[in-house]
Amino acid sequence: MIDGFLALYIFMLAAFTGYEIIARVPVILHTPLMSGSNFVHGIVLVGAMIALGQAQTPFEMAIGFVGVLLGAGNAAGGYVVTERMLEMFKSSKPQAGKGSK
Amino acid sequence: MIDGFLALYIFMLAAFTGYEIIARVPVILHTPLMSGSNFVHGIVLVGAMIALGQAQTPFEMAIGFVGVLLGAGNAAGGYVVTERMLEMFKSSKPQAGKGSK
Amino acid sequence: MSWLPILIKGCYFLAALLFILGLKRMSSPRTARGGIVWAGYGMLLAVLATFFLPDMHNRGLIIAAVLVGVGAAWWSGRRVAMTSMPQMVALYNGMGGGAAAAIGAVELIGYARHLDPALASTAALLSPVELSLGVLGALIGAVSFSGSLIAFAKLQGWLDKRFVFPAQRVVNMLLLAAAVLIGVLLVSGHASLPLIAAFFALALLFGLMMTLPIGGADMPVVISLYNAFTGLAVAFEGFVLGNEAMIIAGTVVGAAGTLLTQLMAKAMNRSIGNVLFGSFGASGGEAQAIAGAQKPIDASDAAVMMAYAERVVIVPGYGLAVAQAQHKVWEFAKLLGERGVKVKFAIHPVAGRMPGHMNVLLAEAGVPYDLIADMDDINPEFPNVDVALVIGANDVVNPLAKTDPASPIYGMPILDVMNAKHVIVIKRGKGTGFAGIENALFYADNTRMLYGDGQAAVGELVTALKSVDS
Amino acid sequence: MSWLPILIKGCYFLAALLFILGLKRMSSPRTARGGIVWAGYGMLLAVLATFFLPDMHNRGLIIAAVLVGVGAAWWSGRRVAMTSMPQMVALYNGMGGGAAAAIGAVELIGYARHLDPALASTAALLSPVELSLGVLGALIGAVSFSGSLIAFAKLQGWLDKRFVFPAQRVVNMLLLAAAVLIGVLLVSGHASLPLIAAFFALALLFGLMMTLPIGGADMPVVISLYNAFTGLAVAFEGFVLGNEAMIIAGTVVGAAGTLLTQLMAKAMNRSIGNVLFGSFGASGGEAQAIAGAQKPIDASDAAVMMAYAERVVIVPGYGLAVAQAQHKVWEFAKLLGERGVKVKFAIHPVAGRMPGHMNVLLAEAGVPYDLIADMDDINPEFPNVDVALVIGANDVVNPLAKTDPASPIYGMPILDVMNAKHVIVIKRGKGTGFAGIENALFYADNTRMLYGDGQAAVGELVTALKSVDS
Ligand SMILES: NC(=O)c1ccc[n+]([C@@H]2O[C@H](COP(=O)([O-])OP(=O)(O)OC[C@H]3O[C@@H](n4cnc5c(N)ncnc54)[C@H](OP(=O)(O)O)[C@@H]3O)[C@@H](O)[C@H]2O)c1
Ligand SMILES: NC(=O)c1ccc[n+]([C@@H]2O[C@H](COP(=O)([O-])OP(=O)(O)OC[C@H]3O[C@@H](n4cnc5c(N)ncnc54)[C@H](OP(=O)(O)O)[C@@H]3O)[C@@H](O)[C@H]2O)c1
Repeated sequence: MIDGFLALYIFMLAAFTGYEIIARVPVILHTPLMSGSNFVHGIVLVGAMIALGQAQTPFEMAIGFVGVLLGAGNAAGGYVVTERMLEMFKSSKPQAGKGSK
Repeated sequence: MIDGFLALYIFMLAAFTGYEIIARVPVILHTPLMSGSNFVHGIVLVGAMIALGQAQTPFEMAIGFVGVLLGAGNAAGGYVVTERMLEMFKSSKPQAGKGSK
Repeated sequence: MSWLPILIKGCYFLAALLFILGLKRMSSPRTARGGIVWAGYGMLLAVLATFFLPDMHNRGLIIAAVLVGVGAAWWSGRRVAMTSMPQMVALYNGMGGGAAAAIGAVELIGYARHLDPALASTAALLSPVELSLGVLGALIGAVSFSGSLIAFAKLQGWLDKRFVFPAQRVVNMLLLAAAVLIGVLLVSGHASLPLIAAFFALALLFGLMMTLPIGGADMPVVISLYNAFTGLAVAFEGFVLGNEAMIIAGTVVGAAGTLLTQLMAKAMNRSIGNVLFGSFGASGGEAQAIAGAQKPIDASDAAVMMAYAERVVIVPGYGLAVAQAQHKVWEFAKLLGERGVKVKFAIHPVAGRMPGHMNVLLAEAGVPYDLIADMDDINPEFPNVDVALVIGANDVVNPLAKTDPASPIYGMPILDVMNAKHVIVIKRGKGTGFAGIENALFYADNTRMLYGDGQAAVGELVTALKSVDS
Repeated sequence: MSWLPILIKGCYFLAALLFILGLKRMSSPRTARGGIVWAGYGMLLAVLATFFLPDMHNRGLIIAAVLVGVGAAWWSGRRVAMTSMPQMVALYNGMGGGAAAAIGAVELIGYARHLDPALASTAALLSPVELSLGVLGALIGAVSFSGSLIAFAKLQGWLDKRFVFPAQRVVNMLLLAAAVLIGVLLVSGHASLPLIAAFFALALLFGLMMTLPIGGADMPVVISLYNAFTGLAVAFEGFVLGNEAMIIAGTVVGAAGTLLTQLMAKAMNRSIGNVLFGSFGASGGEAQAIAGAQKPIDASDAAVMMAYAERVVIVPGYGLAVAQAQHKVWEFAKLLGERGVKVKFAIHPVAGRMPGHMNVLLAEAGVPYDLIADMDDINPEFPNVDVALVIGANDVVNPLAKTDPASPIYGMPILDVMNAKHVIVIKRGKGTGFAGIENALFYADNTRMLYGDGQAAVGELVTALKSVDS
């Protein structure tokens, strides 16, 4: 249980943090950034685990199960896709003289 | 009374916010920024007021009084000085044709 | 508090910190890779810690669900083609929204059960604030879920037609109003299974109906918006569960996604409202007539022109993605480089169908990112460029955006390709771009058209270039 | 919760929001003025709300103290000269640190009173975490208080000598260790009035001793550091009082101040540790001998040179501040502008004695900020500049920073004034700058020296320029 005002403060500060951090990302990284932030809300998996962990009736358990499944998909899929994209970004500096600069 | 972990979260997020916001300020504004952030911690005045408001012995009251005095000085002085500096920053755009560009 | 709960809370704190630091590292291509890895460790930590929470039942079910979910997503994410990234992001995002909705559903059902006096248990009821945020989060999550699935289907090409009928907006608004109304009932002590079911049905339906009329090419903006939605939903459900890591991660994504959506819409010179509800291209007004004819060129002439140029700038667009021509283009650029020609790539922020789309494709082909120039940096340089090679780009190089106030893209910033000394355009024929309008560049005196599929045409250029004496 | 506490909490929330938004607006000269006003409204709101807190006693005393404090600070802040800004900031910052220390003292004394079994009251005791943070905040606040006052005195010229004795660092460390030790005693249940008094005495003494050996010219870095300290102290005391607005505002300033301090130290090519403990300039090594002689010029020749130049760049330094020459310089620049000469100002990040010092002075004189160029922007342009007019700058234009590894300023980025076609330097004589070293620029072939006090010399230039035919 979190006091409402404290939650409001955390909410406000997190919003500023998110906004400021993203405002500096160059266009070149916008696609990986979108999928990276998509990965970050995969933390919903934790919430779904808690919900399933507290579920009592079979119906609740079924919904909780679907929730965990979806949450796990969000987290894992978001990670793989982002990592694959970012892996490809290379500078020409290390292999100097080879490129067409 | 604030739960320790919540305070830690607020602390972390506020630090990020402060860092990110200031990281974008151009050098031209560093002096007013220094005095502006100096003004912002003038919020200590509120704390000093609370402390004096709760003080019970004359000795505590005396220290609380000094605290409020100093806090009020921080807030008021920081504001005046910052405002005076920022007031002076002008663009040449509105008075075009007058300057030496 | 004993040490275990403190340790778990500490793990959540660390996870939140790693998420933020990870996103921060994504602000530069040099550190971005490390950023996602950091965030990944944070996720791992949070998930592991959750297993040790007290009062966790159904551990077996949880592990099974996690394994299946991770396995399926990992497998699909590993093998999808780079060109399909937008729809995969939509899919994973929808899953997150669905998970948030499921959390809300479990909480609501549990709440309804406790309301029933016959079954009343000792468990604490949710406070009104928690209940309201839980319902709101479930609503947003459900909309993001069904909406993202439609976006996925559209980008995958499964749903080509725009689904439009009269009074659509009114119907949609009524759907939303009904969902909100039931939500208010739920919060005000009337929670029951049928009502909860109706609530989710309406929310899902609204997400569906809301997304169906939007054109496939607008989907990236919509996905980015739903990404922000899911973030918000996660934050709200985090509040219900008292989990600060969820609140923070969700809110950070909510804010970041909102900003990204705005940046995308702005780069397309449209408002978010216009994307969601607008009828793009129906702005009326008479388009400027374009005088002249398109002048073709063949691959060998084009290759010679570039072989003896000093500076060549390559401008890729959506057609590059369609033709999967990125590898061929890089091969061609390297050949030019070996001849001493200075080659750069110029990328418009909304070239392709999602922001940074072209950057990802070129990176896949191995183009180093320091050969890639932003619009603002390259535009002043075009007058000194000998040949600008446009490959499958159209709207982002259309000078009408500057000159024709009646054009639907009027005011959109463009790459000033027309200022280059010579322009060569590769496209299949006279097809229009996303905006569906004519392009004055193709009729300019210094422009030559090299017709053909992107990959094939660049292949011809490569062959031709190899046979030019050096 | 009844409505009044909620309303008060809402006011605090709004205040924190306004502080952050205000600081954000300070990132551009166009919005900065509005930013401080927003933050000011936030402060007003928070202070007013505090009066309505339940359990507030001594309201009369509070009002009296606020009125006196605000009155005195307002009056002094209004009339201080722009050149004295650094020390005023130090003074106000010290007051904030003192206030934080006072809060800690009141809390500690109250806590000690409750420990006494004879007087034990029903009031809740502080938790160990609160107590520790309270003591830490008090320590930091007290150090910032006495340290800032010394900084003020040094900048005001009241304490010219550096106060150095053998084994100084050891003594200082012992002082700090003693203060921390007593702090630990206080926290572990041994709070008593004498111990509290000893704690504050030691903390204040440490701040004093720590700051005394630092040279006056290093003070801005130190002030910025103490600014961050005060922020931290405020955040910690806010935690003790359960006041989130204080926690947030304090932490934001703590982080911002730390970053600013780093930026300043970096621009001077030194580490923060070196500023605090280092012996600047004693780096040993033999300085490069400089060949040649300084070649003087008189005001009328200099005026003619600039009158017929195409581009003139004016480089102000600390001497401009000493001579208060900013108004005259702007008058001169406008006269040149009227003749068609393109005039710009180039400002080094650490010109003067605090970051942005020159910007504030030029702004005071009315120079529009878009005529002012950053180091990175102007450096590549110097080869195209006909005359660079250096006014009271020395270290920031010293080419030895690039060429002489033995120089104490080696590695500091400088303004590449020596690349201009002609250089005119205004200074009073052969005095050295802050770093106390020779300057190769003054002996360069294309440099001419115009000796004299900054204001007087520019005044002569103005007179001479008016008599040049246009
Ligand atoms: N990036 C984003 O975030 C985003 C999101 C949504 C919408 N948009 C919009 O998308 C547009 C992007 O502009 P753009 O210039 O990149 O693309 P475009 O305007 O959509 O033009 C693509 C061009 O490529 C050609 N083409 C298609 N397939 C090809 C192939 N296989 N080989 C060779 N050429 C091919 C087409 O002409 P032919 O048919 O004659 O070959 C077409 O003219 C902008 O209007 C933007 O607003 C962008
Ligand atoms: N900005 C900051 O944050 C900061 C903080 C701490 C230290 N510093 C240090 O301060 C230095 C700043 O460099 P700077 O080039 O601005 O100044 P500087 O190196 O201190 O040189 C100032 C020059 O101005 C001349 N001068 C003094 N009074 C004058 C007057 N009334 N009229 C005309 N000339 C006068 C002096 O020569 P004469 O005696 O011959 O006239 C002196 O050579 C750097 O070394 C920097 O690291 C900066």
